[in-house]
Amino acid sequence: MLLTRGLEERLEILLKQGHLVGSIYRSLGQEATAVGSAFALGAGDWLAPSIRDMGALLVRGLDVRDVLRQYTARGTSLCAGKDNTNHFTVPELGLLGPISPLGTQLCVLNGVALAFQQRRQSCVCMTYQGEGASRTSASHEGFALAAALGLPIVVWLEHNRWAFGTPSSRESAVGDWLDAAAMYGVPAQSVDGNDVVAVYAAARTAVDRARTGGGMTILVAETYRMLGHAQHDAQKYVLEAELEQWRARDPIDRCVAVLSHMGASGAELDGIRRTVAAELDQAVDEVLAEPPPLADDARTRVYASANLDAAVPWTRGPVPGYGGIAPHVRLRT
Amino acid sequence: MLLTRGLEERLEILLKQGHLVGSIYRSLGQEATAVGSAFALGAGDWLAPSIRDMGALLVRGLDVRDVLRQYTARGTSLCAGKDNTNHFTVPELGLLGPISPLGTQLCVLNGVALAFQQRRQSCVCMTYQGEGASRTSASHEGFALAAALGLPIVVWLEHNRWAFGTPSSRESAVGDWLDAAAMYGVPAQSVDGNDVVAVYAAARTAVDRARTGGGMTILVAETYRMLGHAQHDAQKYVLEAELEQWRARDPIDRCVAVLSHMGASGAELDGIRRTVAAELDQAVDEVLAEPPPLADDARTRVYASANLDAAVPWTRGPVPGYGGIAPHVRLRT
Amino acid sequence: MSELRETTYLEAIRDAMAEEMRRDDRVFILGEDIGVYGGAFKITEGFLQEFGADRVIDTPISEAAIVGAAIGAAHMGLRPIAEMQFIDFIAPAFDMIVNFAAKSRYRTGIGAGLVIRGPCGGGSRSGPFHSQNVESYFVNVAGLKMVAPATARDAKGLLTAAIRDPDPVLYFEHKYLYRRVKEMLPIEEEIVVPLGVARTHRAGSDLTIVTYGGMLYKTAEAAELIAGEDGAEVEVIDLRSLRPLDTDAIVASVRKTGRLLIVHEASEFGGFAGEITAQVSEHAFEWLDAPIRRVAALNTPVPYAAALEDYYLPQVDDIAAAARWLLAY
Amino acid sequence: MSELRETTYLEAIRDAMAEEMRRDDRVFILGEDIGVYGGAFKITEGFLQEFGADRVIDTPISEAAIVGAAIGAAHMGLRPIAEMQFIDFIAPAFDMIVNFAAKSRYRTGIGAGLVIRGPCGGGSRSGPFHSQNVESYFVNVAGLKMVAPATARDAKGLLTAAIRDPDPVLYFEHKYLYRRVKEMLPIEEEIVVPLGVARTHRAGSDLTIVTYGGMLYKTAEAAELIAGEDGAEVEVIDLRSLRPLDTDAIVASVRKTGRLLIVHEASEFGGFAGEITAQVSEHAFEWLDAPIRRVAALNTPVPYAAALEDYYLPQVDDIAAAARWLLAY
Ligand SMILES: Cc1ncc(C[n+]2csc(CCOP(=O)(O)OP(=O)(O)O)c2C)c(N)n1
Ligand SMILES: Cc1ncc(C[n+]2csc(CCOP(=O)(O)OP(=O)(O)O)c2C)c(N)n1
Ligand SMILES: [Mg+2]
Ligand SMILES: [Mg+2]
Repeated sequence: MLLTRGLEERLEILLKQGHLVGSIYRSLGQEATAVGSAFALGAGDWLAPSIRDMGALLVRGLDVRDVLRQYTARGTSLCAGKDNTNHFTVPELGLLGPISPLGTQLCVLNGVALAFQQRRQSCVCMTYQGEGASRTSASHEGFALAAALGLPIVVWLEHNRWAFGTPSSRESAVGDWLDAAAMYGVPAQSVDGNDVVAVYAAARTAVDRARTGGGMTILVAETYRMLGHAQHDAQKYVLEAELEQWRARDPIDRCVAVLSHMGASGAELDGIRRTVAAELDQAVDEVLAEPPPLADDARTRVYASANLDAAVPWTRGPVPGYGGIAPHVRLRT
Repeated sequence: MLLTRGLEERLEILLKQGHLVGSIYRSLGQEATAVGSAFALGAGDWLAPSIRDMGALLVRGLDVRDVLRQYTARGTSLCAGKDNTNHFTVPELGLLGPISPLGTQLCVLNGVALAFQQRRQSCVCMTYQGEGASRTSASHEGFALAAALGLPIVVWLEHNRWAFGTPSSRESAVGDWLDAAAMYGVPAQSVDGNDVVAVYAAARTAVDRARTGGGMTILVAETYRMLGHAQHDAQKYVLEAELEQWRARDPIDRCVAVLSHMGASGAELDGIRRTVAAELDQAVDEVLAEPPPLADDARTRVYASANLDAAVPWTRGPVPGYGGIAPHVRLRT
Repeated sequence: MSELRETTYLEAIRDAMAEEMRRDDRVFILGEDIGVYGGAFKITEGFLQEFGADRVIDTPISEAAIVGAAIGAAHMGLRPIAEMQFIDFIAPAFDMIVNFAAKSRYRTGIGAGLVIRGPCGGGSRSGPFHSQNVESYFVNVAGLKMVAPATARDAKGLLTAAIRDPDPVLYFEHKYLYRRVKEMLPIEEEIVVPLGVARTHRAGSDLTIVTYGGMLYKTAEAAELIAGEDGAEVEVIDLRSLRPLDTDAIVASVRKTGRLLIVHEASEFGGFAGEITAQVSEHAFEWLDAPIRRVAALNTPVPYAAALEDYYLPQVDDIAAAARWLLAY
Repeated sequence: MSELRETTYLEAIRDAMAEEMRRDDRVFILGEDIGVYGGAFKITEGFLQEFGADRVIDTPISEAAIVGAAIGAAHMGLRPIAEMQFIDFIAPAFDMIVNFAAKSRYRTGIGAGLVIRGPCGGGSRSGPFHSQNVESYFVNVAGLKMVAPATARDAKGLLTAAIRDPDPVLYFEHKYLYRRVKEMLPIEEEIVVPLGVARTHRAGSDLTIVTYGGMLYKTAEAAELIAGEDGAEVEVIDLRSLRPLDTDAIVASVRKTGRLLIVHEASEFGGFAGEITAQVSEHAFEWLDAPIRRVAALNTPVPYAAALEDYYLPQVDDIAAAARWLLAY
């Protein structure tokens, strides 16, 4: 969680310094859900984090440098500078990234789970979705199909009270998000999303169920989005009192309290903080030294075959003319 | 219900005689749901029947001749021969037809309800959806939006055990379809869909709730599709025993039993049957005498302005040439 | 040479799938009513029995979820075939196709080798929602491939190639041809028609007609008519693949004949003919002896009534009139 | 004459909506985060306060439901404006648009007079899902209208016309222009730009360039460059409406100049240039002194990194090179 928070803070700084454009969707206050749950997965399992689950990516082993590379659009990034934000698809780590249209990711993760099912592999998939996203068409179809086919999948509904600039209570009539699960006929459970241990425990139970053929579980994380939707959103619409209330439930502070209670010393904890900071400092330096992609790479990797790479625009060749075929060969004959 | 059943039987005959092509989606066994519920609406209310709710159309006052005209593609049909099956949109009768992609109709009916809400009219909308259709993306978004905005709308989920050629239990993990409502945070109720009086009562309660600002209600009709999906489906995949069981619950027989119990004589009931048959005979004769549409009408009514009607194909003019502009005016100069 | 059997266009589709499923256990099919029921057009009849419920998957009515699952399975190395009950119902899956499937390799390096297939096209009095040709929805979307077979051999060969292809392929099968088009095809012998290669259906030197899918037969009929009555020889090119497009074949033919007519069943405005016109304009302008013209459906939805649908659709007479106009130009 | 105020493209959009909402209480707007938050780009800032929650409706994240509700409300005589937070998110509403809205009048006689608007286009380093130009998805769909304003005046005038139009209009606003394009516009005076009428942005007799939306400015810059350096006069036509298309204006210009270049920001293959090429081929073939050529984006998704996106997008140099090639032809 410290790494997640630290990394996101660096990203903000990099944004202010002009090293990256676009948006950062912070997970401040929600780190426990992503981190605790990801720990419940094993090797071979797949995880599909939403944009606010940086912690899950890191737990699965994504290198912080790869995160930085993608945000700062390095040519060395996993996506070769072609995509942005938290869209990381890394088969070796069992990571399936989202695309921006909400809800679609669950549908695709179903296919991964289907492959496990078909191959009789006892692997499990886990994914996350905001309560806002749960209103989308794709989300619904994804839930319904996973339920119907009994796929080994665990879905977190991150009830963080907001969807972009609108309170989710304004965008739905749902009282208890746990009810959302009933529609699909699968087990569901509510969890304190700011308690990393509770999250892990619930995730573990659901993962075990999926692994042993029990199908999908829906888990509702009760949590709060402590910052605006993205950098450009100053969150002016949020009551300070509400934030104050949730600040008292900060997942890192709570985790520290638990650890202290279990005997961890202040020095040990400070040590961890320093290690994280050093790792991040080094990663930032390293990545910023790396080059941006080459313009011409914009043409590649649209299809499997390089023959189908996009052509160099005819206006950019040394002599304008269409791919070897000069239209004026028969000029005015 | 007699009219519904009789009309659908005529349609089947007309199909066999070659007077209509395409599909008829029979509502055999489900007539009570459509008919009983539609009686709960008043003037100014809107109804959006699915393809298996012929009865609701008739209760709202749709002329059987208009039904026949549309199926047999007369030029005199309400849609001028341009659409088929049970797609009837008739504002004067408060009818909004579906289009084929399932689930979409609810989204559009929401807009009608929104208009009522905005104008502070105490009118109500009612619609129907198969359990199969409830898995579609559009259906979900429609439910969620209606719930979020508290729209005055009543939605029937027709749980008829089938979706085309697949048992709905195979296509979903839902145990009790009543649970489906929980996801949206609105009241819901289960009803014996083959009992026309029970259907009416439930509809009436829900309609009254919507009319007085109580928002959406979801009603689950427990019923059974007694024929194949459409004419081309011989329903070979259905167990005869199951059909037998449901045949015993035929909504018309049950209604007749109730009426008899209340004192209706056999003669009275036969009289009704004869009236219905005569009406249908006459309607069929009348409609079959009507002409098909004129080919050229295929071009019209795409946009509000006739200026934007599709052009007559250039290959069909007396002298081929493009809309007055002869491309060869400057020919080989 | 292997034994031949009369095979309908529909059987060719079935055979392609069944044979690939036998050859490669990564191939599976998912869609609505394809298992227990055997498919709305009975294309997958018997599949559930032969291949089991793991590989013949009845899904909820949810086209987006079907395509989504196919993408995920493709990421895992499987070779999914997603059936749309009618190709019209590809619309709810539009987002999944253009944003997830098409962009996957570009964004992540991981491909989505899947096939989405379904019955398209008019002529069977099925009204506005069961008759559409949907290629233009996707024609501007890089990352997709699209094919539209017209013959039984191509139906089989293109589907086999599509299943094996590492990229997402939209496969448009014309339902009017399902049982009307037949051909003698070798039994149990693999047919592979490469994506992106057009076929010269009929050679000629006076006029090129480029077409695909359902319109091939009307075009061929018009070509014969003209050969018989006017003595002119029309070259008919059946594109088979829309993307990748065999521009070379089109350009070569136009450079030979100097005249081009494009025929397609979708509406004219914004239809696929536009791209072909642009390509030929760029590659063969100086060879053109007449304007490039097109024959396509009306700019309206597909109407239901027979008289209306017949008027809506391009007919043999339209193609012949256009061809004669061009020949006389 | 009424007082003038410097108005950005974004403000022009806001003004058009606010003024129409004041004039006509049937006009309302619905979409995600448009009320409490005031819109992702703050276009509807203050609307909730002025017009109330009945007419400024925050919806769930559900583009299909948004468009659906707009259709139903339009059936009831209201004039809905449906906002897509980014035009890319029109994809989940695709089915509602092409099958319900577009075909409604044809099938039932009842129109769906609604506007769907949202920010399109690239140049702002927003990656593959917040940069798209989506016109080609819809270009073959009869029943829809489509506009793509480039100037503040047109942004206002076309939106006003679209709101009043009895048919469904897709309104593509280019987000790169939001705050970069400004113009002196009369205060509180109605501006209506009729749908289907192109605008000659710059007159010329040597070459016609047809463009629209975000590409107008690069095109105009290239035209000035050529006027200065080569002494040739390029006529620049800003289409404004894609459907209905002002074919007459294009054809008249090409008949005058004999040369046509088409510039658009969407990918080249299957882009809107195809339809224009086909129209000109049909209407002005004999006037053409050179091939019709096009300058458009790469046939790939929109990449994120600056170097890649710049390479992907058509640039002034591309347009100038193409224009010079045509002028020299
Ligand atoms: C289909 C679609 N519509 C709109 C958006 C724009 N959008 C991005 S995030 C967001 C809010 C998401 O809220 P929620 O799902 O609750 O997630 P949270 O941000 O709270 O984690 C919106 C509307 C989108 N990405 N996809
Ligand atoms: C989006 C979409 N996909 C597929 C179809 C094809 N289809 C028509 S009816 C049907 C089954 C509907 O089942 P259900 O909703 O339960 O209604 P019922 O026929 O049982 O009344 C299917 C799959 C469709 N119309 N729309
Ligand atoms: Mg949220
Ligand atoms: Mg059903």
